[in-house]
Amino acid sequence: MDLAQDDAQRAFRDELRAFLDAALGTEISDDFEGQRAWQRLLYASRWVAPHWPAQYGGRDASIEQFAIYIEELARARAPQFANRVGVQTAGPVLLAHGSHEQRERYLTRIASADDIWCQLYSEPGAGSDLTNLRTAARLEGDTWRVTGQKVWTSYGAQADFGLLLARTEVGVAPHLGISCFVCDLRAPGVDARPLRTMTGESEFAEVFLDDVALPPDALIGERGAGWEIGNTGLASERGVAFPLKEQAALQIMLDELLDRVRRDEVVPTPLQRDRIAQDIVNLHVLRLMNLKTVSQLSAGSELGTWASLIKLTWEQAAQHLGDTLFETTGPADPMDEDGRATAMLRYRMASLVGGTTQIQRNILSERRLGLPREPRRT
Amino acid sequence: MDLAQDDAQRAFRDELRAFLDAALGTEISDDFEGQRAWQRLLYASRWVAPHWPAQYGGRDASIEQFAIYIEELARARAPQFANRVGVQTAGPVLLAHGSHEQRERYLTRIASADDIWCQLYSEPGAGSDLTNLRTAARLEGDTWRVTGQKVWTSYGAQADFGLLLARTEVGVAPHLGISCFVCDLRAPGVDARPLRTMTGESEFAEVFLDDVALPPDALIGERGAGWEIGNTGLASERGVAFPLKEQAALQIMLDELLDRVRRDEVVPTPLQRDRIAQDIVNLHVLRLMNLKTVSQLSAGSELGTWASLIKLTWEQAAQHLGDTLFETTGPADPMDEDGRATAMLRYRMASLVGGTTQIQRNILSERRLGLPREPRRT
Amino acid sequence: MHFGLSDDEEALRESVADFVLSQCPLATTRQLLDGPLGYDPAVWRRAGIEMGLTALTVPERHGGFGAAPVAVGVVLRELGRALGPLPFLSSAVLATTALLALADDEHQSDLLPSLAAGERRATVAIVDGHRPAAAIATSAVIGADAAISGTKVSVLDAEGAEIILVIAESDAGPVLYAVDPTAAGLRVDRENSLDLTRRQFRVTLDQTPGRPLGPANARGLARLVATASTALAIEQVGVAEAALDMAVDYAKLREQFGRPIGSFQAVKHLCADMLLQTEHASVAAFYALWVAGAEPAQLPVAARVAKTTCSDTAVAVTAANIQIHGGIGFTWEHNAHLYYRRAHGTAAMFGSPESHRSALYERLTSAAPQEDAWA
Amino acid sequence: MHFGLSDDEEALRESVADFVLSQCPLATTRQLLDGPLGYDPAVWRRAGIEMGLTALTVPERHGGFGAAPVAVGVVLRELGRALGPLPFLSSAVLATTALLALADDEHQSDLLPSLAAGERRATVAIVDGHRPAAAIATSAVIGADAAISGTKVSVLDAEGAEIILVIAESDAGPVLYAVDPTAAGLRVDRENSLDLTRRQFRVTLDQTPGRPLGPANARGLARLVATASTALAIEQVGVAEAALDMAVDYAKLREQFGRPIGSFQAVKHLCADMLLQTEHASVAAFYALWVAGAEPAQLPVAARVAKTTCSDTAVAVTAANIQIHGGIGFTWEHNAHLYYRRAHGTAAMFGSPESHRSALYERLTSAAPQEDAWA
Repeated sequence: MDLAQDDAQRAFRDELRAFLDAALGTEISDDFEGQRAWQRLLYASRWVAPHWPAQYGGRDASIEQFAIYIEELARARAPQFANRVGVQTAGPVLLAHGSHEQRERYLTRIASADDIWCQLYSEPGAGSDLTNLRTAARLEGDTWRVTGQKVWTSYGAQADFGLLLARTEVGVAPHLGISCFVCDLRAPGVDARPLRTMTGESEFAEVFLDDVALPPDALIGERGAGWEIGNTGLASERGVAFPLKEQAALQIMLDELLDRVRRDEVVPTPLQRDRIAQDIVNLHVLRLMNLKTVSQLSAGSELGTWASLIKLTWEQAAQHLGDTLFETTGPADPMDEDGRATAMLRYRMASLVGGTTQIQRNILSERRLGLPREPRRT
Repeated sequence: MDLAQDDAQRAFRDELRAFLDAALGTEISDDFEGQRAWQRLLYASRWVAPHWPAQYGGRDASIEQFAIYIEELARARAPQFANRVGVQTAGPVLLAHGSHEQRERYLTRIASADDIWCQLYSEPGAGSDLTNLRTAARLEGDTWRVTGQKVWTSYGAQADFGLLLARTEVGVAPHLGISCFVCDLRAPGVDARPLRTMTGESEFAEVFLDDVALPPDALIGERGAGWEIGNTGLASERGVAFPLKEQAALQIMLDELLDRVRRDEVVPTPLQRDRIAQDIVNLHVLRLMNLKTVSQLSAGSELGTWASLIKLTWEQAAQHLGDTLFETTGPADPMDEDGRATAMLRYRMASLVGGTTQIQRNILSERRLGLPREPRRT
Repeated sequence: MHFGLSDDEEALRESVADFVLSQCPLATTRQLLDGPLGYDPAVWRRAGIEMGLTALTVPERHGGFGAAPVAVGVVLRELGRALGPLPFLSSAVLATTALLALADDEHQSDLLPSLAAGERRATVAIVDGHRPAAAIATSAVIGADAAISGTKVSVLDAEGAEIILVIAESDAGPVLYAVDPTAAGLRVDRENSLDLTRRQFRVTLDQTPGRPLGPANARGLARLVATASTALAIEQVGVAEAALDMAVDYAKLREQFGRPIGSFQAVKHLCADMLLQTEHASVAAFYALWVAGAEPAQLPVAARVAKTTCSDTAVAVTAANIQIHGGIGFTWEHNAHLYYRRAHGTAAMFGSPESHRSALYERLTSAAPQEDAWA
Repeated sequence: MHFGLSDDEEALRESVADFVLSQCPLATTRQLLDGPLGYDPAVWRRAGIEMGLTALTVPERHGGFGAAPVAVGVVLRELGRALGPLPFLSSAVLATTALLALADDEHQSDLLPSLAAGERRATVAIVDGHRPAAAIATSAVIGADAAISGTKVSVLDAEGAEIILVIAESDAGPVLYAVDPTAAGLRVDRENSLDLTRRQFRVTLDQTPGRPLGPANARGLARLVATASTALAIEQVGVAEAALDMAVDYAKLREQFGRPIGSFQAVKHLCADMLLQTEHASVAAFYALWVAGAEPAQLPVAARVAKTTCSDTAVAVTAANIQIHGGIGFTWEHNAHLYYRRAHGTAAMFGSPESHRSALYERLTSAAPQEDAWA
């Protein structure tokens, strides 16, 4: 056990803090253009993707430094930047599997927010079971023609490009028939419609692809290897960046609640006090779980099924805190209700996104504990 | 909705209360012989099995009256009587499926505690899955020869007879190959050994059957119908008598705790106060669920899957209260610890006996909600 | 002894269910979400004329049907099941009970017949906008036409109501007043509430005239809040039943990994738990309704048990319904969130589960038998 | 940065695990349940001589190894995993920490070397037998040889201990005393405790002479209780890990309905939850151990988080283990209940989960930064 920070980590943190102090001094609007402006500001100081190679605007940062980066941005309450899907999902895929031409063409423009990317994976019929993808890409001459429907696409309405999974092969095992593409979202046949969630917000889109034509060099890596390629960035985004960011975001929400208690603006009941204490415990544990993630990656291990433990830790902590926030301020404060209720409603989704609770428990029991798979259907 | 009691019910209750007041005035020892003496006292006034026909010592009582009977005995803190398995399980089986000779030979002696009965159903390899029974009865001439091992047998050490399920047929569906017998526990080859549970008590026995010879008239009902026959009494015992008795027993435990709180002998923490309130709610709900059981039987309905709802209601209430009792008096009262801890330990079993939690949820989801069965093994 | 609906009660249930299904289906309710009232006054009129819902709770001597609490519960359960946006709870249950429990006879005779006939609609303003929630901060200068000042929150269906019944503190203790919504100094503002299918309002009074109807004594208030708790409890039963039905239906249809998700134990057992909780809610609520009519001495405990059980059930079951639906259940267009919102909205009204449990604990551990102090 | 055992720590773990497996397997421990001490003093001597366990926690200046808290935790975890009945917690951890935190230098120099060498064994008597648990009701007349009177409960391994360290209230405030078990007026009675594999005793003192070792000030007591909480937490990790392993192994073997029960989602998901809870317990306990050595300012929060997390985990996981085993898990002969009993026993020691959460809440919502008041 050794959790001490070294000098390189401290220096990295100090430099970032100084940058953020200065950069966040001026007002940044909360809309998409504000997010793009913020990303350009970060990019100018190589703070968009510190874990990327320097040649594409990064700093070749270590995983410990990357964790510090995520934590500090969240703590400073920095806005989202516009191309987070591009940086966090498309970037790693292109770095690992893209051709030299693809890397040169896309990566710097992803970092600079000149191109905005989205991810075209989920489908209405393929939620927990992504091997059930129906969107098909058919080769006609040297042009891929794509038809299908994607859902839960963040930045679907603003994106220039989408990282697309589509079925290209038949007569093979379901997960072997999938390929990964760059999909130009300005191409004819693409229709992105806002998808309103139960909170009332439209943070996602549905993307309809109707005979969309993609050039031969839209294919990333080998035909039929899309399942593995598409998951490249996903594991890191879901297992590392997202939970680190959420850890800080939840901590800010909890600290605000504790502040309100301290100021007697919230007077919790005995049961609510114990709930709040459990939130303190939950976030402490989430932080430690994230620390262990970084430690494992730093030692060169793959995350593997550890990511499922992280996912469940996060969803429990998030839903518990969302409910606490709703309960502790209660209906006697109706004018304030919307904000609190939104966190509670939004975190209903925590047990659904990124693999449901049930899927994570399956993964853990089968792949980590070695319990038998369920019998196949007869 | 009409939950009012009628005059017949009130009269029945009054007569029983008067009897119990008088009968419980004298000390009754807590051992087996005390239980037998108590049963003889009850029998003398036809209070052992009021729901049985008058010819076998009963009163032809209605189901509402039977519910009152169970409730009043428990409320009066009457001891167990020695042959409760005989009355509650063997009796109904013999009444419904026994030959005239079997009924005449056994029923009155069951009621009078002249014969003590036990139940020989569960096996080490057949817990949740009773169709997996291995104990076999082989016909040699006109003698059945039985070999196998039974567990979780209440009164196994004291019993004269056992209601036995054994496999008699091969080459049929597992549950069709079982027959039901009267097994003379004094016969050669029967060996009952006490089974100590985790509470430290030996309330059960393991019964080993080594080539035990049973006469032809030991068979109850048809060969191969044992599965259905054996369950005759079980449904009523598990769904009605047991939960009614437990409702009263748990209420007594809760009332004692509330008394101790009132006397400041127990000073619960805020969280414990809420736990106790939840116990109050749970027992209230258990009482209402039992009331609905009686209402359904009174209207001539079968209990069916309702019994699974009753089982889960009871086990949750019992485990919650057991834990409350342990927690509220805590380790600062070490001399008192054993009693409280025993209730907590004992009710660990609530989610295992009479069909585990998991089995009950299967029954409810498949038979009551109509959800699909799991795919069979390939 | 019969724990369940009688033939008459079942007939009532069916006719209410048919009415709600045809007159206020959820698709229509969604269209009304942005409308002026959130419900269709014409449907409410028909509910009065065709179904007699406006007269159901009013005693026969005041021109109503004087239905037993169980029958009223049958209606509330169907409205909960369909999230039917009718002001039945606010006017026929809460306002009517407030008048019966707190108003003097002459005022009952004056007001109740018009409510029964559906000529007027009323609501009650009880909860004050400042903590502690239990205290009445709204004050009144006493007199034939009192001047009332204060802020009431969580007032149901206040927009468009013809009578607002306000409980305010006067020199002589708390009093129930009838206030005209057009009276001077009165403002009605819609709250930004979680529950979308039942509107709540903030009612601000500034020297507003009101007619005193009677003293809001502890016994009458207890009756009002016990009735309200029981009414909300049975409505929550309908909410939970609907969510359970939705979840089970979807689990049978939706396939993942080549089989219906309802064939996986994780989903099956979740549904079984939802069923168990819903049954507990049902017996608790129906028992409270029955004792409200037959054994009122049991009501204080039964109502609190019902409200805490049904609130916990409704919240848990509607949340599980979203979980079983997966992504689609998280969309605005799906009805799952409307039930979840309603469940949370009703759980917080007339006492949280914790507050009811706390009161049960106090009642059952106090040395002397006590009047139940309803928060 | 490394969140996990170092090579040295892993080597220690393996050697302790081997020692425990060979020297105090559960079959042997069961035979000792009815014995005079509940453990085998010869094994404890070997643990001192061969493994250095008696010297592990004692600083080098007093003849020990001065091991870091993480290394001590590694030992406790293995003892928890095997329910190894050695007085390591009571003597090497609790008594040693009490001396280091509360005793004056001269007394440390006098007592610690003999503990390190395994020549003597000590235990601590902290909790008074009367409520409120936080107050020290045991009193002492001050002086070179004080006369101590009172009742201490939940004293670990008191039978056969050569030194009993007693905290008693004197005119000058609370003081730590060394009491000889053979001293006048002292009685040691075994408690009928839930945990069968670690004995607890009631120690009654009546004008019993004791040697004052130093003032039991708030800071020193806080250090003692934080260390105790952390020690129990990591032991609970071992308990939970063992129960998880038992459950998973059984689920793979046991067949019902023609397949291993571990192929049913109900069992699989329960095991997954047990795993999740156990991982949470593990990170919380190891973090508390690390900060105890490296960043003591973080210990008050980290120790409370660890104790509440590990207690909740140990109780839940050992209960689930019984459930997965079904009937066999409910028998006396099966080891499942020994783990469940240990889990409950340790959850109640040095503060319940609720009391730790309550203290965390107070600490993090108080206006001014405060000294942590350990209950």
